[in-house]
Amino acid sequence: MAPRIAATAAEAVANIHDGATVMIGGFGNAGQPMELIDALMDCGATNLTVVNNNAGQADAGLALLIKERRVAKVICSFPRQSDSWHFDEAYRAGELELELVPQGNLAERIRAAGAGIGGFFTPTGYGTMLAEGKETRVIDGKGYVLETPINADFALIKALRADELGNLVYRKTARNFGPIMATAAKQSIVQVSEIVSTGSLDPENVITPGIFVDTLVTIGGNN
Amino acid sequence: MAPRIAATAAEAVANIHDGATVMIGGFGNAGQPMELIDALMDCGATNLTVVNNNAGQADAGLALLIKERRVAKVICSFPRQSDSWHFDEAYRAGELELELVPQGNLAERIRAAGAGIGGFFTPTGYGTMLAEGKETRVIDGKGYVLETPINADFALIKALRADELGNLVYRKTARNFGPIMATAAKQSIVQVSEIVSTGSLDPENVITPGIFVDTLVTIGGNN
Amino acid sequence: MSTETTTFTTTDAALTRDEMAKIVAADIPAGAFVNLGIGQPTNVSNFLTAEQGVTLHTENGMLGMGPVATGDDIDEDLINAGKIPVTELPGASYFHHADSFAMMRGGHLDVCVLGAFQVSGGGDLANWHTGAPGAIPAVGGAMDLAIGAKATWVMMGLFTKTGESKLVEALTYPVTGLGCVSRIYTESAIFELADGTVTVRSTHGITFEELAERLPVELVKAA
Amino acid sequence: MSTETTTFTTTDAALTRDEMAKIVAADIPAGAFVNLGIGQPTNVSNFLTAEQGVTLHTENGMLGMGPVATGDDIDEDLINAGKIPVTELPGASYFHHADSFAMMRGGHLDVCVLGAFQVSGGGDLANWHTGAPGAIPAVGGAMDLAIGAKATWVMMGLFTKTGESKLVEALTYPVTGLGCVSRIYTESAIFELADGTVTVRSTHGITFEELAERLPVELVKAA
Repeated sequence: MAPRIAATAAEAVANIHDGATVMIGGFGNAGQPMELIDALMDCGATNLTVVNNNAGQADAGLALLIKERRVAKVICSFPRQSDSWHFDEAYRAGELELELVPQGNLAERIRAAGAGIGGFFTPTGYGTMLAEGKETRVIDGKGYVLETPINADFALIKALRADELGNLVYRKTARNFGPIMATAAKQSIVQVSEIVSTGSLDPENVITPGIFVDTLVTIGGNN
Repeated sequence: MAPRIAATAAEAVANIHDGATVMIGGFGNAGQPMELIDALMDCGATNLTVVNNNAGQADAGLALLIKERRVAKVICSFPRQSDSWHFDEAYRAGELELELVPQGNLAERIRAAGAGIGGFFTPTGYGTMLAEGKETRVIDGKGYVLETPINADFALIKALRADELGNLVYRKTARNFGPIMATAAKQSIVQVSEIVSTGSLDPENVITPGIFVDTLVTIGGNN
Repeated sequence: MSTETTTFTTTDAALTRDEMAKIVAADIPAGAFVNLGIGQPTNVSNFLTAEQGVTLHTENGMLGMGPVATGDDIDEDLINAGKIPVTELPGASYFHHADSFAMMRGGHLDVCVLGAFQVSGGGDLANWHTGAPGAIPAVGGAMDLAIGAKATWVMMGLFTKTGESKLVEALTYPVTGLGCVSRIYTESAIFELADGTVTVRSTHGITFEELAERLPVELVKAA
Repeated sequence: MSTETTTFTTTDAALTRDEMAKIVAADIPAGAFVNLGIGQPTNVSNFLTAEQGVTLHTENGMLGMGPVATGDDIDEDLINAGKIPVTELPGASYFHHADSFAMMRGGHLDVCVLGAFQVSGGGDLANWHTGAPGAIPAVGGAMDLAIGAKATWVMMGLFTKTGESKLVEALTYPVTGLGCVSRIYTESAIFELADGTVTVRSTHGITFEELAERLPVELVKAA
């Protein structure tokens, strides 16, 4: 199905419901779908589980969602930063559940969800606090932890450009979590700088095939 | 390390040793590194384990290696074809071990090797003959089989174009197993139509980063 | 994709292969992502209309596959899973084998149409191996295709040459996938399978009552 | 990459941070693929020479990272793992987060240089969490980096502010990775770790004997 083209970010996120699990792409500001996050703030959905590398910074985006207690749980690798004050406060108040995952396991668990893998043995985290309570196994003398897939209801992603079928290309390190989150969510909502006509993207260079994209919205367009 | 540039296919495969596990890319003729396979034939290495989607066709390439009993074991998904007579004969004579793997599990096991994954639960093959003797597990009501990584000593791959650092791009469905085999082998030997200067490939469009490529050889160049 | 309200219909003559393919094509929802197996299912593509906007996947690494290539359009780097030269449609994309099977296994395809030796009333599929003594097994992507898509449909002759039903109570051929088939198209009838119930949607050249007598599974007539 | 023949050396003064970085840089083999952790290790890049041909990996999805970007070269889509704007060198490539960590976890990087709170004589690393009551944990890529590369080197001050050794018999901080560190660079000494033996390669501003007295682990002097 060719993706729905939303006129605004608000329209793009309108069907995100209370209690949804929402993946949010980006690493630092690169690839962060800021307009979609703002729209999620405005749409009112609450009791969310958010999957992101971080847990919000300063007074914008995900940090505001956390400040307003719209997020019940964060699954991330690096919540604490110099400007993660809203996360810090909600977490210390016991009003926000945290599942801390090593960054590579986070990425691999997201990929596993998209790839129909039921679980995988990873060496990362073996022998550490973050493997406590998890199944472990020594394979060929090396320790591994069993990690499970992370699925989501929605993914909010920023790409550079889409065609009308939803094929995506990204830009530099802004690619980061976008391609794997698109595969792991039931619905992927993607903000792009421009939507080009079908056939304009070289099939060899498509990074996310349109099969993984449900909604497109054009934002800005100055990249 | 920038890859070694071999002058000929023979030079490219010269260090493949007896008893080596060799992955060979290609699906049908697309992406099949025919000149490298011929060179492997000529180099004399024997007692090989070959990982390929098929087990040789007609009287060329892998089929000849099997005919000459240079292959001790084949790991593949689709050995029997109308023209797989050398495989059929060696297999029926009990002179060739076969590990039959569903094609998607074959691909995922190769990827797992390159990605440092110790094993993974896949739904493919659950409840079938090909899961016999393997660990199984029901996760959320769905059956899975534990599959293990397939590593190799060498991978023989055909790509379209490389730069001097070994970054690769492929062509259409000839991409198939190349990118994952390059990650799973200790040494990847790649035949390309041309080697272009570093900086000529767009970093956004590199499919196999040069870190996975050890040896390059230019063959033909008419693609 | 599942059994919508179906009305029982009957025709005087058994369906031809083209008629079967035409019905399957008409049943594919607009905008669906579809994998057509080798053999009879491939013929379905000839009856898909442009208005349906169906995107074809081929497991050797492509979405947006076009018709079979002829003449100058034949390109050995562009083939389908049956190793037949095909063409590329605008908006196509290429990816490697692990990504291609992840797309399938991850449940991203809407429909997969396959041939079969046998299907059980519970939806178990046998289509990869006769299990005959001395037969060399080859599985290819059969097991991945069987369990990967959101819906797996089978096209087959309903009876063997000796007149036995290929819709069976329990498989006697080796399993490809368990409980995966939701619809069967045959020359004599079309069946919907759900939760162990076999509903006959239509009969062709045979009455429901005659069919019920010949088949070893309990049949329900669509309303 | 492991302990080549090392000759014990000593200098009168402790190493400055730049001197440490320069030594690490000189130790990196020509042509290596390297990940430099956040903090002190980042400084190593300033002392790598063009002749070394070292390729830098950043785990947010890039090989071929260049120096920190300044002025007009600053691009918010091109950052390193520390979220600092960087540049792109000819021959660079971009990939998504799962591929990036697969590259690391799969053992494709030659060297990873990290900071540390503590390292044990057996090579266990603690660098992600103080374990202090009330401290909010954040792991990022620390655990993946620790165990992924062929060689993991640590740069750290040898003593805490209160004078205790950070090279310890057993970690008192939470583990990042077990048995993963093979070399430690400090202002006072450089250590090689292998099979439970701690060899002192050099001392700086301290004699081997003084060092042996202050540290809680048994030390061997390099030949």
